Amino acid sequence: AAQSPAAGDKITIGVSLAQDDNPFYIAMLKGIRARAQELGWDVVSVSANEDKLKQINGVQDLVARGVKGILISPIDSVGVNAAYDAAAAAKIPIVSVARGSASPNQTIHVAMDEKQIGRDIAEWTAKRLGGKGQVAMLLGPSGAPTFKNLADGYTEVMAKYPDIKIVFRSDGPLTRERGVKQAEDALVANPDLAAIYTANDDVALGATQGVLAANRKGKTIVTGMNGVPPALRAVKDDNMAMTVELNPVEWGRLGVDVLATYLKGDKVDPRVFIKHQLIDSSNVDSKLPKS
Amino acid sequence: MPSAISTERISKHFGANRALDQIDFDVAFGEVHALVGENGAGKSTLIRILSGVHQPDAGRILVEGKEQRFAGPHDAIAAGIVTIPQELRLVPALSIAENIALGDLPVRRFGPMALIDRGRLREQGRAVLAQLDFVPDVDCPVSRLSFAERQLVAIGRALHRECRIFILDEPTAALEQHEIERLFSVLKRMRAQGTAIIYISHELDEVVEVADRCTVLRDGRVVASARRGSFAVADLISAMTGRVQDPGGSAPRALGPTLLHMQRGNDQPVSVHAGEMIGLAGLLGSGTEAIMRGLFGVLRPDAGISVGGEPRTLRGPADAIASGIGFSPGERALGLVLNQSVRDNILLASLDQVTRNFVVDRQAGDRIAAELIDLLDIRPRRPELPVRALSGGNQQKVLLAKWLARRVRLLLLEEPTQGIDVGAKAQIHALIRDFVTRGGGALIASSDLAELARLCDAVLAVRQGAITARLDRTAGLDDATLRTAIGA
Amino acid sequence: MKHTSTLAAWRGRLAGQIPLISLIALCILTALLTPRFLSPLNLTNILVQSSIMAVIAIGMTFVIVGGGFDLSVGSTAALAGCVASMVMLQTGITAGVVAGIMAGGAVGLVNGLVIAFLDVNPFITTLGTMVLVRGVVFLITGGAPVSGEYGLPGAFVAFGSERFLGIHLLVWVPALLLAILSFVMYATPYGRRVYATGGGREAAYLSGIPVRRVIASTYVWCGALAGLAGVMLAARLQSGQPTAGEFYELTAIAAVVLGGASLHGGEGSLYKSVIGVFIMIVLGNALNLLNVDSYWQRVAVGIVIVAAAAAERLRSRS
Amino acid sequence: MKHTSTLAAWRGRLAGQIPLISLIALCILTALLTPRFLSPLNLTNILVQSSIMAVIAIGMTFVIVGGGFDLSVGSTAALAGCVASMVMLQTGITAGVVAGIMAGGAVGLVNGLVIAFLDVNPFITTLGTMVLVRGVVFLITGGAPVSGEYGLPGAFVAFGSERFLGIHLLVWVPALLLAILSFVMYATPYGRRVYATGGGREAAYLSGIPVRRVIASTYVWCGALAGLAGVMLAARLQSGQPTAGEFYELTAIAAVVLGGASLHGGEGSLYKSVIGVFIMIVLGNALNLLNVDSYWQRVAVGIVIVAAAAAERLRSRS
Ligand SMILES: Nc1ncnc2c1ncn2[C@@H]1O[C@H](COP(=O)(O)OP(=O)(O)OP(=O)(O)O)[C@@H](O)[C@H]1O
Ligand SMILES: Nc1ncnc2c1ncn2[C@@H]1O[C@H](COP(=O)(O)OP(=O)(O)OP(=O)(O)O)[C@@H](O)[C@H]1O
Ligand SMILES: [Mg+2]
Ligand SMILES: [Mg+2]
Repeated sequence: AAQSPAAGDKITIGVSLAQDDNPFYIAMLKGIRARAQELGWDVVSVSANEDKLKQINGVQDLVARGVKGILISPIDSVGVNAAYDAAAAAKIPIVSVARGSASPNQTIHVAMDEKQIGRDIAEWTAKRLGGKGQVAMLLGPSGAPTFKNLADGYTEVMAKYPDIKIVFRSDGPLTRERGVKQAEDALVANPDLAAIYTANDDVALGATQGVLAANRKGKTIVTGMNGVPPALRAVKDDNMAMTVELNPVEWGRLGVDVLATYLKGDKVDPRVFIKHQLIDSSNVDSKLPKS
Repeated sequence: MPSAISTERISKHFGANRALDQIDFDVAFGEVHALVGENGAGKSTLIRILSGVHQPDAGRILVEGKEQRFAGPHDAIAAGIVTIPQELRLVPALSIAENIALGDLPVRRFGPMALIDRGRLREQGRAVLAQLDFVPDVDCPVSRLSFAERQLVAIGRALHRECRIFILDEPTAALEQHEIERLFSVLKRMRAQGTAIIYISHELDEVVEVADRCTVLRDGRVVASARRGSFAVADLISAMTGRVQDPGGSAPRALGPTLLHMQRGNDQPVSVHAGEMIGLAGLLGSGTEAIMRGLFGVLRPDAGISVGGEPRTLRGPADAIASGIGFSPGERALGLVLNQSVRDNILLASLDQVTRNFVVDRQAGDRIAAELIDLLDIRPRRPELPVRALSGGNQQKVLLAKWLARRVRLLLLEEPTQGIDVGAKAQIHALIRDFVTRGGGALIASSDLAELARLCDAVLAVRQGAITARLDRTAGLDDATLRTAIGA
Repeated sequence: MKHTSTLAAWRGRLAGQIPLISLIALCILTALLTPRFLSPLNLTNILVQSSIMAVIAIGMTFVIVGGGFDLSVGSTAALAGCVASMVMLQTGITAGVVAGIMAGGAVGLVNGLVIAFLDVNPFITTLGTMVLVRGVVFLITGGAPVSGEYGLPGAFVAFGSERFLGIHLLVWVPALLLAILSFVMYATPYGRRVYATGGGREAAYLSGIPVRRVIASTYVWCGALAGLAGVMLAARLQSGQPTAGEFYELTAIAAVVLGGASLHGGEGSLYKSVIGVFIMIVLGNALNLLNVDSYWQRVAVGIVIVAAAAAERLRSRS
Repeated sequence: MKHTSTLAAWRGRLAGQIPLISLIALCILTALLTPRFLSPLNLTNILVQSSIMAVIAIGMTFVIVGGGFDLSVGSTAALAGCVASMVMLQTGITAGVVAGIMAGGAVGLVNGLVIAFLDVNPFITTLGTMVLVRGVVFLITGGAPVSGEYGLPGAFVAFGSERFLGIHLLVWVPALLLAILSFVMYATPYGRRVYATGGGREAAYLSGIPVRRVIASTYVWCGALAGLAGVMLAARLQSGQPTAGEFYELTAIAAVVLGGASLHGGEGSLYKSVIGVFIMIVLGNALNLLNVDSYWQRVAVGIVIVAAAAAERLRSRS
């Protein structure tokens, strides 16, 4: 059961994100901190850097520190169950943000519908290609469920188009550098590539450079995901065809609000979804920062 | 009765270099068979084959008449052969006792489990070293021992193993007379017990004293073999070198200005003039090493040093070298970059001298290297060969060549003729004399007192870290006086 | 005379314990800054957090004392965890655990044979197997975590959280290993051969020690223990994780070196390597408790690693 | 007699070129399997993809020949890229490039001083700076890529894609460095001192070589070149990327060792290290062109690394 905080007693919440060097999570943490400050809460954040054991250790440290609630984006849906167990043992609510967990001790999951996003990207791409062409997929890190779900949604839809062929798949870290190299090689192996799917905007931005270098601008389209500012600009400049805006800042704020509601003792659904939006040349202007 | 071990037409090549050519060699139980020859004659190579380190290209090894193939040292050890290799091979981080028992640790058995018996380990170590009159703390790691002490440990390790065939490759190179005598008495006892012994040394007096038989190798071939009584030092030399030795006379030299002066506390001063050779004699652990290293700036000396009449603080070897001092350490591995070529090693200390416009002048370097290889008769005459492929004696010459290339005025030499054959030893003595005659000075630390007595103008005796006496040639100098002076 | 030598001996003994002293200093400092550090919960956390890395570091110590190097332990742990989970779901817990450890030992054997008998550089060999084994893990798992329809067997998962005599089972494993294997390293001829081979391969070889077999054996130890660590990790992660164990190799080597082992071989002890693991884990724990920003944490970890190593060097200087 | 010795000499010369032979074999095999490998576009890609790692490997060769080891090059490259980008956005391209290289050199100097003058183990020191520098990069960038409102200056970004005499500018950099620095290593007293120090530190010291300064200098080279590589990377990625350069250290060391350098120091050459880089890059490129599954790619990379290293060993055996 949730404890309602005594008035005047400053609440400290703990945060354990999957990475601390990824713009997506950096923005999310910003949102969390901003919302917490508005509520007069303190935030203690520990990092995991995609190391499951480190995430469990970090959550244990948060519990030892006596936080009142935990926001976590679990690296793996099963692998960090021990972190949820540790929180539950100390009767501390633990809310998953973005990535989710299969643990029975997960209090709430503030989620995105990953499969659906993958499907939406695929539908958009298929429409743009006119239902035929060769496609390369630059996936996320192997084993991470989010990127697996995205890719599964994508391939599920593409399977319905007999003239669309996925000719190249590679997994790896979400860096711009990898995007350049893999796109270059994919374009040598398949000079007629019509589209490159990427698991995230950083990879996408790299891939656009590979496309430019191979003189395929306009002939090979690149799709991204996350909607970070440089990607929006690339969409505006027509270097990238499309990205998905998730607004991680909002996500962080939502996570804090959900936790606040729970701590007040109000009822919250075990699964709360955040909206996503496809951004392409048609709507990018409204998203760009006004200058 | 068959020979303890014998070889039939053993040959061995290293690349295009023929180290051994159809060697027939044998030793009987209860016999000491000495093996002599110039540096690079192939002695160590033959030993390495007998101890399983190298495999011969052709020929057979027979142990007690039965053919044996050694895939590695363990096979040779299993056949009862124990070797003290020329290059000491100890494990520096392990204790003296563990090094002695290495490969054959005393254990207590508990069913299937074997545990080391530490008490027995220490006892064995102490007992075996006591035979050599060496009583260290056997728990001390070998890394803290001096080179000569390590040589005793290496001998101790070999003595520790029960063996029927015992091979010693230059075991006495860094040893004092006293330890050598102890070793000989051990060898004599082993011979009496029927052990077959192969003994390699460049000290032909030792050979004549201890050997029942002596075989001479030259250029990888057996050139002579004789029984006790039918060979003398001179015969051995002429068989080894193919020529008759001329005893190098020492021309009188004029003393020049003082090159080096050091005064520590109440000690005798160390002072070396141009044209002078000064010896430094002391027992094991008496501190000659520390004095040499202090003079070269490696250890901070606690005394005023002046070079060429001016006081100097030597903050490191670079300072010492800049003041015209060169140092060749007793342990060759410390003075040579083993995987670099002979040429690069010779030029190591004189890179700035052969540099023109920031670039090493290759031709000048090659010329200097070639000259020195000629002068010192370094063999094989291939400047591009890595130093590790040279025989021990030739490595020693490279060490000297390095400082001759640099044209230093003062040489600090530790054991300069360690492991060097008689011919080469005379050559090196002549080289040092020549160096000194041309206005250089030399300070020589050696465990070979006879060498010091023959060579030096004066010898400083070192006892327990202090220089206690100076013995001048004019007052008569021989190894007996020296021995008394250092307290042996 | 007597007096100074006792003093010197004491100084020497202290200098030999610099890793321990560093650890204690770190603990005292943290305890002063936050009282929560010494809470029973936190101390338990530290023990549990150290347990898996300690098992790996013990294996790594064998390799490093023997004069080698192993970068493949992280991948090997992942392989073992996944193999154990897969076998366990089919056949049972014991079979799974054994299969995991054996998979680790097999990787170690390959490393050992290539390094000892083909004389290939250990760095490059184990870098190769590190990449290769990770590929194999992804191939057999398809890149997805292994936990079956209904999770791994309950008794196995419980192993990741239950206690015996108040101490987590996960902590008993390295404790027992440390006791037994320290004995092996110190008191058996095999252990001394490992030291001799690492400290002077030539000398060991000339003494008839089968140096190649000894070297190969150290990699088998290391692989098998990395395998055991992988099984423990699977229990703790309640699944076989194909991506587990990244960067473990560097952490383990750092711990062993912090514990005073020489990367040239022949020096080091299991117990000190475990101290090295504690230094790394306590440091991370302290920075978390003190709510140090994760970027500053990296800076602090970097400085402490170098400082601890520098302190350890003072020993050989004094 | 004459005959056999020429033959032996030839064999020796061939054996010294095993890395090159491995590379050529790899290229021929790939070209047979897919004609696209030899297309001008692909060959250009390979050169460009190799260029940055080649610059790092050249610096790493200095350190390894000098008897050391540097794990911090990846973080250093990231630092330099971000510093260069930040300075460039404020002050101008030249200032940015200089600042990036100097940031790298500064990291190298710290490594060098700690390793050479405090005698701390290079592995642990550079592991420490690897973590520390990464922390600093995140601190100064806030973890976000640096590219300003309107991107990095066009002339700088162009450097990442333009050509001179048909060859990418990025490729000219390692080519020129290789020519100049090979000369430094072979023909200058400094270069010979690096080899001597790495091959026998004690002997070099006793020959008057200032070994500590020489060792420290190798790390400065390595840091500054990693910095230059980071700047090139920023041009190629059109931004300073705080996460760039992960695993560069292992790739660079692997390349240097594949090129035949000894991790014990005193052996190795810049040109062969670059061959080692090509082996690694061509391998990845070939597997991509052949559309090998990315899991199998790992297996193949692991096997080829070990095989190439084993082939290189044959030299010392024969
Ligand atoms: N590993 C090796 N590689 C190449 N050549 C070698 C090797 N070992 C020995 N040689 C060569 O073989 C020949 C015989 O060397 P060996 O060491 O047997 O001489 P030695 O008689 O023991 O000399 P010394 O009295 O100087 O010790 C020499 O020419 C030497 O250069
Ligand atoms: N220090 C060394 N000096 C010279 N050669 C060596 C040395 N170390 C190893 N070797 C080479 O290694 C080979 C055999 O090595 P080693 O004796 O270590 O094998 P082993 O472990 O005893 O194997 P086994 O007992 O199965 O034969 C020898 O032929 C030898 O050439
Ligand atoms: Mg010899
Ligand atoms: Mg063998």
